[in-house]
Amino acid sequence: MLRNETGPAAGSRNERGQDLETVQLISAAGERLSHPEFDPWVADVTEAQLTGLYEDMVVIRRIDTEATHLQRQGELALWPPLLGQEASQIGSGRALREDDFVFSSYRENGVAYCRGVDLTDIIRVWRGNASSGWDPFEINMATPQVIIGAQTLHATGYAMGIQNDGADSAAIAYFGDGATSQGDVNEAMVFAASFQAPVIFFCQNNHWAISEPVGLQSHVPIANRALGFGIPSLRVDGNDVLAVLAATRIALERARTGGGPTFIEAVTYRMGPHTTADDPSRYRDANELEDWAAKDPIARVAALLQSKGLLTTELQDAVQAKADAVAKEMRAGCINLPDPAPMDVFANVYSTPNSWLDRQRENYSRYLAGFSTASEGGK
Amino acid sequence: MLRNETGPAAGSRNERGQDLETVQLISAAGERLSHPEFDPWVADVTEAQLTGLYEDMVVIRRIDTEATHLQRQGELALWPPLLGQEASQIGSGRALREDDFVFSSYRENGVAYCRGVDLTDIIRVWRGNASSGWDPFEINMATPQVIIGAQTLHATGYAMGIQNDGADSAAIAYFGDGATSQGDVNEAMVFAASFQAPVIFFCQNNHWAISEPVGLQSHVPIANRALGFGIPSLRVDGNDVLAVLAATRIALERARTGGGPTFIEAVTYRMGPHTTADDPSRYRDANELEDWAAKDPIARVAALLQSKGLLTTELQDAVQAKADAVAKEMRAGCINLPDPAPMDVFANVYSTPNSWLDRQRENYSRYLAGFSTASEGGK
Amino acid sequence: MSTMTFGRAINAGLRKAMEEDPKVVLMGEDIGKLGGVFRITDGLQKDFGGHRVIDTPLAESAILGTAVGLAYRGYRPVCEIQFDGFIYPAFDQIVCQVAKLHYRTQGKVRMPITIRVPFGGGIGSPEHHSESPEAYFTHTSGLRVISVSNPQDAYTMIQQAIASDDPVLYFEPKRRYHTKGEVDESLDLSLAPSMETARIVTQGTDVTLVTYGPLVPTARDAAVAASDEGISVEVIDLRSLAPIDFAPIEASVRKTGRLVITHEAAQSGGLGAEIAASLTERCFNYLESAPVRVTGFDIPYPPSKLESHHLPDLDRILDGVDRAMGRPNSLSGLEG
Amino acid sequence: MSTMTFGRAINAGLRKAMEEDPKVVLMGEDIGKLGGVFRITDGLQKDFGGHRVIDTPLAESAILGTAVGLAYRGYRPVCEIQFDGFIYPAFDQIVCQVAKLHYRTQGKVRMPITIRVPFGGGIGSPEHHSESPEAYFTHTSGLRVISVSNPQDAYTMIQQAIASDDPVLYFEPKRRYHTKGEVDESLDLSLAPSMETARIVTQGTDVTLVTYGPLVPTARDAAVAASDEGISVEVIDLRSLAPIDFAPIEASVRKTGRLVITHEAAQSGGLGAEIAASLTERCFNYLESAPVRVTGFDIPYPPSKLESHHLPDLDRILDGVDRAMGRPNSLSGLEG
Ligand SMILES: Cc1ncc(C[n+]2csc(CCOP(=O)(O)OP(=O)(O)O)c2C)c(N)n1
Ligand SMILES: Cc1ncc(C[n+]2csc(CCOP(=O)(O)OP(=O)(O)O)c2C)c(N)n1
Ligand SMILES: [Mg+2]
Ligand SMILES: [Mg+2]
Repeated sequence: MLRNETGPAAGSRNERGQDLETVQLISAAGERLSHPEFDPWVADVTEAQLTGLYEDMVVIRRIDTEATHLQRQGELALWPPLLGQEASQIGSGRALREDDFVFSSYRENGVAYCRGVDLTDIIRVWRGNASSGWDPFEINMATPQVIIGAQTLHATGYAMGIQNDGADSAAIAYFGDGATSQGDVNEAMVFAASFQAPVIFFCQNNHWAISEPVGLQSHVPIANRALGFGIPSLRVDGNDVLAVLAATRIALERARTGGGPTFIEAVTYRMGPHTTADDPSRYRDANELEDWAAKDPIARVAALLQSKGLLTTELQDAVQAKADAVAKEMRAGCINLPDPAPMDVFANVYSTPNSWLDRQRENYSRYLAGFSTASEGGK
Repeated sequence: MLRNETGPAAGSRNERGQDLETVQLISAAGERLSHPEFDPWVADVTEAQLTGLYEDMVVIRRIDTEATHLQRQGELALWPPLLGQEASQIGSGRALREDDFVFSSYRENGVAYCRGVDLTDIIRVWRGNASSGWDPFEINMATPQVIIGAQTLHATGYAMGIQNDGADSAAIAYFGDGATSQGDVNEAMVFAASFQAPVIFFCQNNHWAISEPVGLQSHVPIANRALGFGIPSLRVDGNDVLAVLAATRIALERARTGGGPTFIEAVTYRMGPHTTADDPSRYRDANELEDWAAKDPIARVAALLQSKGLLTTELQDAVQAKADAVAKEMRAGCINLPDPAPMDVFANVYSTPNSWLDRQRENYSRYLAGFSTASEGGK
Repeated sequence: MSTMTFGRAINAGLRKAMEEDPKVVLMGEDIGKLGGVFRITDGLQKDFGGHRVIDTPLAESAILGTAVGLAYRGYRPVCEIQFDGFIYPAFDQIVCQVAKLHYRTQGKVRMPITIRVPFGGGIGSPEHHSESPEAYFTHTSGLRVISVSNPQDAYTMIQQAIASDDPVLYFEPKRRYHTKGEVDESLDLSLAPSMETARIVTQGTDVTLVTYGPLVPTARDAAVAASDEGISVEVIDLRSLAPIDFAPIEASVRKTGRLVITHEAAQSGGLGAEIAASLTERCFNYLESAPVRVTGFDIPYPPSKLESHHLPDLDRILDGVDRAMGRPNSLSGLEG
Repeated sequence: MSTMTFGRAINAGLRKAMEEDPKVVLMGEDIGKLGGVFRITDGLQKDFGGHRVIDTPLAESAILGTAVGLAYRGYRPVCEIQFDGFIYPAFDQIVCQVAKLHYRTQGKVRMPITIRVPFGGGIGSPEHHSESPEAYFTHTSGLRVISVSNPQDAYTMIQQAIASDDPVLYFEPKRRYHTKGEVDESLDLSLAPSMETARIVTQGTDVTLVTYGPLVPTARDAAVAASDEGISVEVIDLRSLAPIDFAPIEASVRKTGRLVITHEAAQSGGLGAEIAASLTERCFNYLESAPVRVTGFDIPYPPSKLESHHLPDLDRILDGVDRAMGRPNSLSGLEG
């Protein structure tokens, strides 16, 4: 009774989140669905480009599988698989312009691929060679963020900088469903809305934060969250590469034309473990996996291509060859990666000399040198 | 064009916040307005009770004025006035039951009054005698929180405890418009929604956070914020004591009956400075003050009482006498407050002995003793 | 007596505390079905229910902030921080609320909150997963800070921490979770040594070696190695990091005249500085050489292939012992 | 040369930095029209516009987090934290991002962020408005920490901090904002002493007295008072708290053989411990007595009517000097 009585005042429509449609342009079976608002944003996608998106997804899945193997073989310490999230990462990653800037979490290796990252750079961190793999300014993508949600503020600040510079590029923050509970992510929305910064909040709702189901973080659709901050929100099928592409383009266009921030919830699913160290059988139902397997992001594009007569054997072979080549390159890069030198431990803490650290560096260098000189072995 | 195109998907209705009505039961001119959803919640308010609310508001304004005087006279170091927010504080404070628990900021001295706080206890902090004034368990109200927003989490945790205990009381968190930008406040809503905790988020939007207008924190109504967390929200005229009373009762009833959290935005105005140390003339327009003076929360109840023939000279005299007595009691309590003893500086850091602190205490005690014994004055 | 791993001992201690006091609740990320990423809370949600073993949304400030509210309500929350490097979002609630509420309310409100923090390095993890943030908390008045180094202490001290009416940071050396040891589960808590006392691990006469948590076994090994070289090292496990039980260290240093302190945290401003300064204050006339610190460097925690160059190990500790002894074969440069 | 208050000197330094580099932006709560609660940014928004003097929403983590993003974009953000006690919500961004990004990215990303923190007590304020949190930051690798004690340093060092490619915590002793002093605004920054150097305030031969920020004038007064008693005190203003410029302190202690350190922050784990430990390491054979710490107590900052009992003052510093001198008239108990 109470709920009804206070219904309208309490904005019950949003409370239940019924407003926000989950936009789909390709059904799970691979049919191209029409959507009057989203269609125009992908009307220019040629058959070659669609094939390209397919290839991208196959390649990053292959990268992911290869990295998982490398981890099992002891070549990587850890790996956070993106299996199942290929459409979210390729659809959004391919929408970006070179001068846009990406701030991601640890799971967006597919986005890094779109940015043109060197394949060896992807695994440096996970092999334990470095705290990060690439030069952010070379591919306009910050290195992976481990502190959940922290990068959303970085993206917002970067976007404030774009605005100050009068540029028409955008910043995009990638984060998970779990991250939406962090203060930082919410503060980022406050700042983005207040300054109307050209930033996109791209949330991959993969239904899990390690062992916690998304329902623990929010019992209303995550896309609703942004509305309360005055940020327009889009909810798309995150396993539908076209829908994701369209949504990201909508958001980018808004950002480039002074329209401020946009929130995108890409509804997808983490098909693998949280990381290779995780054992999902402890907390999730095998049925759930099966349901989502039927919504596979790659299979549906394959079906769509098939229906258009584009999924030829040549294409499949070519895509497979590309994926294998990429995987091979990454594996070689990984295995041949030289170990860092001991004294690297002191490098780059500061950009100018620091007396405390210099002293420690000198002492440790003398200490290490002692081992080689004291060859008869004092200890 | 962009905005239109993505309109429905972006939930434009909420983006603009048009859904949320600002409920009023007493107009600025003192007419009793009818409101089908809110009226039942104040139908039981007798004339005597209405008069009581009027008295309460006069008394806390008097307390506020007296404290401001005490500050000017050097008896208090600082005072955060509540001038203009009497209806928000009395309307909500009087809705509470004894076993509900309040977590407030520094400005809710009117709520403390409702809880039956000892008047001297109100000013202990502001005189510099203590870090807080009262025993929270005696009046079921935590002592004022200075860290903006932190108390919203405490209220949520307390409410989780109520829930675990199977009790039917509620926790209520008071905070300002500025506080809504803090991560803590947003995380509190995440937890409250997730656990459906019996907590009320009571936001006094007094339009300013020191020198910052509310528009800097949010360009949509603050009440919208909660909807995105799946928390029902009410927006009321915060200068209307009946509307605030009704909203708080609605929220309390929901909390007591397992309905979870509610957010209330009480739209009011900080008529005074942020604190006695602040100079609002540096940042705000005198016209704004004038506009709000016309919406005074006490004047409108006086007008309503007048229209009902209740605002007799006897009543006015009695109320004034009560207010004066209260002010006098507080002033006396303040001025007669003994200074804390030097060694109190060490008291209550821990609840059991701590060797580090014990040593410092002993040393300092010996040091102080030295001054009296070394009377010929080594130094 | 039973043999169990370090991790299992904490689990058993938590279980005991929950059985004995219905007001004890556990809170944290993934502590329910999963049993935590280290399985420390394994099985507890199943046995005590979701209202006592609370899987929280992903927000550390909220975990601590709601724990404060639960403490107001009479509960004794035990919060798990998933990894050391994730405690900082909760820093404000810990430093401004948990630590200060008892003082603020003049003793009216107690904060019997235990904060469990798996800490330290050596497990080959990426950034933020191997930190030693204890000095931030030992410098925060109002908190108690302890660290455990063996299964028996892990078992008893988690219970003592929970029983404490003051807030306690409980630092678990994560790289020792799989170490096995004897645990007497029948031990009467009130008879067990207080969590505030230090413990002499190995007796010695030449050098006092002070440490805690993950480096206690390393220090013990170093003492054995040193004895081969004829140096007798007295190893002390601090157990309590704030306050530190200085009396036994003082007694030891008065005997040995030499002090070495080792910890994983960065040297500058680390706990070693406090120990060196305090012992110098207390035993200046007994010291034969300056206290020596063997610590992590002043760097962010390095990538795992370099962590062995950051973490003090047996050799670096022995080098420190040499320095304290003023031995000419010391490999590193003498300070000053 | 012009005479100006401490606060005005910071304002002038900020203005100069903004004039010289269009990438310098100020961010914080109430720093625009109001000019900050201490008026340090007075007039700057009017002159440079809202895009360079940014009034931010009320969220410290976001202030620092967006500053990180701005730094990525090539800006040099100067963030004002309104009061010392409000820095903790930003702790995670400072410790995990600002401090570590240069290391994390192997030098690719610089974080030329300045964090201005009005700090310390003595102004009669309620809780959270008088804290001395510097030791949390001096223990954080990747940060530089400085504190200023006079208008000239305030003016030059804020510019040096902003010019630094590393992140700098700039601690302003708020109770000295109204102190006046001579400021040479024409001083060439590159000729001014580096912000990393300590400064000898008063020369002396018997005791070395080290301090920084708000207690520098107090220490100077103590040196004068001590000289009346025939004790010659050398006062050193650290200026840089991380890294500390140990060379001049070392030289001084080798001369005096005695060291007193004073700061407002709590003793245990405070910066004094690091100074005592480091100087003992560097000058053990020159020390005539243990380094003495005269500090705030291990308590939350007390209510203002008690703050004079918490803050070191001239008498307590003199008492510390007496202790270092081993003088029998010392009022407090000798340690150890
Ligand atoms: C501040 C912080 N707290 C906890 C963690 C540990 N942690 C790593 S990933 C993760 C779950 C994140 O879930 P989500 O945001 O949904 O992203 P996903 O892993 O699903 O991509 C947690 C809790 C962390 N990295 N940072
Ligand atoms: C974490 C934190 N940051 C900054 C401050 C300084 N401060 C005190 S009150 C205030 C404004 C609060 O505004 P609002 O939440 O609207 O409450 P109001 O004062 O209007 O009642 C600020 C910025 C603080 N107390 N805590
Ligand atoms: Mg997820
Ligand atoms: Mg306000």
